Amino acid sequence: MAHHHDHDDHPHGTHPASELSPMELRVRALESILVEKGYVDPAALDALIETYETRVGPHNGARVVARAWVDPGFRARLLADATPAMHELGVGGRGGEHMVVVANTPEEHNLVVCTLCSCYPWPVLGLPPVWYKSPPYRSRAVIAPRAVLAEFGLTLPAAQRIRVWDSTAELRYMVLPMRPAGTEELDEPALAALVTRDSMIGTGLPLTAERIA
Amino acid sequence: MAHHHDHDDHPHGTHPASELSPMELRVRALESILVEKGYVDPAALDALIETYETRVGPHNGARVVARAWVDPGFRARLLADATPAMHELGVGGRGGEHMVVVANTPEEHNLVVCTLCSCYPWPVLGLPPVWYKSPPYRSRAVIAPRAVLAEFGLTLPAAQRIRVWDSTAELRYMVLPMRPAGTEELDEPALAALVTRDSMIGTGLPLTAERIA
Amino acid sequence: MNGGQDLGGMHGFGPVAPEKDEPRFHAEWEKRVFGLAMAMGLSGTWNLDASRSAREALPPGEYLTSSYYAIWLKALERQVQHHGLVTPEELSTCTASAPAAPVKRVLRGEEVALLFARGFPSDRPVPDPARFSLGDRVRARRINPVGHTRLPRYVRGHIGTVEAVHGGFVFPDTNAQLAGEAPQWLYTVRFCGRDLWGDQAEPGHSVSVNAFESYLEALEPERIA
Amino acid sequence: MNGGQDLGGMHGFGPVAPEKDEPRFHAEWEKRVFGLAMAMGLSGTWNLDASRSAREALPPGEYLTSSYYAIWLKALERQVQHHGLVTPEELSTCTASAPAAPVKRVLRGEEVALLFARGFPSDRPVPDPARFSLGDRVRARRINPVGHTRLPRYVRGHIGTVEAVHGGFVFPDTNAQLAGEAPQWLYTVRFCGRDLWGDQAEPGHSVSVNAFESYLEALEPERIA
Repeated sequence: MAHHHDHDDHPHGTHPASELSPMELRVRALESILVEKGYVDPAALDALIETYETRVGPHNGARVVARAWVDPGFRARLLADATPAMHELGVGGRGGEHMVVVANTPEEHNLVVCTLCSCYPWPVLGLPPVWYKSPPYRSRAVIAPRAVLAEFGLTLPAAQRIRVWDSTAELRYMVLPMRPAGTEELDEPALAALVTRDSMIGTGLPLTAERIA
Repeated sequence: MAHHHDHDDHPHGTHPASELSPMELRVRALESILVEKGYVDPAALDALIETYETRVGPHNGARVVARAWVDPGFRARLLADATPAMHELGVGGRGGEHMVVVANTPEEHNLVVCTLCSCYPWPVLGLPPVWYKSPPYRSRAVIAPRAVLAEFGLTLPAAQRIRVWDSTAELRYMVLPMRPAGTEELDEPALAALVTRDSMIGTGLPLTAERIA
Repeated sequence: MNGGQDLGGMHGFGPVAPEKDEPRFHAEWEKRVFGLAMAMGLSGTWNLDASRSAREALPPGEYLTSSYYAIWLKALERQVQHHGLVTPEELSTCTASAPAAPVKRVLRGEEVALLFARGFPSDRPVPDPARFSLGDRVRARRINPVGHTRLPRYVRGHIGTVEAVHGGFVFPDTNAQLAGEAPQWLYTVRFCGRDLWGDQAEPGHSVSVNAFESYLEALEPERIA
Repeated sequence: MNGGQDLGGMHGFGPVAPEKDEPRFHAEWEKRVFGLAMAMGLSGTWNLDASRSAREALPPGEYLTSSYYAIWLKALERQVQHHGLVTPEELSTCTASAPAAPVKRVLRGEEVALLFARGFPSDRPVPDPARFSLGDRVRARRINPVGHTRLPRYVRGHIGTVEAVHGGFVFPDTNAQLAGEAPQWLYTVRFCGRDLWGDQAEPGHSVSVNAFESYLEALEPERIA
């Protein structure tokens, strides 16, 4: 699929509010038929959109990571069986039924991709960004991961191996990044604020304590 | 590439003669710049188009096939080293510098494709048809040749093996079909008239004597 | 299927282009398509694997030039017609005119929070013992199904190491065809990057995929004669 | 490169659609593109392999949704700009404004008949003896070059039989980069359909490709440890 919106949809601005794009019209038609025929409850539609637009997001994953940084017992449970461990923090649900957490080390960096579609741990990270779902990332994360990371501004030491996880089944991956140096004084919420979405996909690292201060 | 002309070009009829399509304008611009800058001689352009539009075509290959049907010595030379054998009939040139002829037998049917682009024996068969250059044929000739042949109306006996030739280098292939039964009385030009383009690609068989009579 | 969706190892798409401060959705219609696809996915008429299959069945050129939610929309339009829920006339006239077909369930607004917080696990018991064990060397089979599969082309024929045995899971290849969940053992198999991509590949990386048992074969010497 | 051009074994494009009484060209502009590409190909600025490389370098989605001669045109536009023969401004204004760059030759109308009847052979002497012989079992190497190559993905890693040794030919992978003809021995290697595509493949077919020597490796047992 195109990573820039090209053929089928018109980004904001090309259509004034008073004029609907062909895609808006096409989707409205489908929606009205599905609702009219009783297949779709409009309230369910609203609830679904509201859930994934506003409730789930990478703040959930950040809480998990921060807890793992401060609590060795939790960290051990998380790496051994991530799904129940995340449930301890109330994190889980659709798209996170079978979680796997993989920990970065100085020797090994982890990177998550779904070459075949867009599998992503929704309840932990929210809906995936467009680049995660797009051909440039999906095609090259498995064959040229260092080149891909460089495009994110991340250059790893040559000696640090890369483990790429292609989400080809219903397991969903989250990367547990290394705790940044100089964060010994920070409490759990402050640590969570260092944890970026990309650091939990493997295309970034957590912010450093200076960046956030 | 699309096998139907979709995005970039407009088939006959959508633009009246007095109005040029965007593609016509774009090509005219390039041509006029290349000619004006002296890189292209307009006479060469005309000669090239005229050559491939009117001179080369499957009638050349048909003559080769008919000769092979009536002359066992020629057939042997053709199968052993096709390029000089074709030169005996004045057939050769650009796109046919390194010809290979493969003979159908009751046990084995040959099929030619170029999965990577559109390699085709120009001086023998002319320029290739659009289907030969298009994804449906290029993708499936190597993985599902019987299904592809069925789309051409050709169902081979299950016991007849298929040999697919993917033209991945500068060798160019022509299939030598089997001489149809009941053609003992026909002379060489009459035989040549039975030889279709598709029968030399392997997606068809020669016409039968009845069909032509 | 070897369609436009099977992107691992392809070239030519250009650099990754992260968008700064990317919104969750880029247009109102994307939200609606997302919600419609999720709601219809719970109608019991098809399943998640079937939806993936419908998306990847778009002609590769169309798949690769459509935006993400445009692919979802086109697949959903096909699915509702294929299953007789909506007629082509209804879609073209934008008006419901045919009687509604029965669906197994209609997701209600008040159910969403609980159902989606609980999720829809796809692990299933498998009666037979696992064929492969941790550390086994296995070969990804050279399969090329015309239907849905979750074994990407880039690992087929390659040898990897079983690094996890996950239990039984719904088998997408049959489930996508609504031919049964037919659960199988699921493994994580790790491949060395150099083995997958050749000596010119980037050094020092490996790729792990989740592979169902029938995707894998025990290592036997290849037929060489 | 693993681009949109490498189509062997893909699914999803629909049936083959032969056109009855198909004309040689479908529009006047197709003729002009054909002639321009042929004429510029003889200017000595690039070669046939470089042109193929330029065509397949189109983004896969664009490649798969462009008609054949549209691909030729887009590649030619890129090539003349890349080599400094035409400026982007000239293309956008449709007017020659920059001075002409030197080209090695300009094909003249009166040369066409003779040159094209004679052709442009690509066989070249190779000093070393051929490494493989008729009947040898060989494996197509697992290469994934980002540049032009003529070893299709669907045979990589597979074992086939050398059924012809053709002599030395220009090596497209280097020639396309204008890095020399570097001729190599060229072989025909035949693969069993079932080996390529698996046990569910159509029975009773084989596929032969022409493979350069560096695409092939002698059969050694795969690293299994």
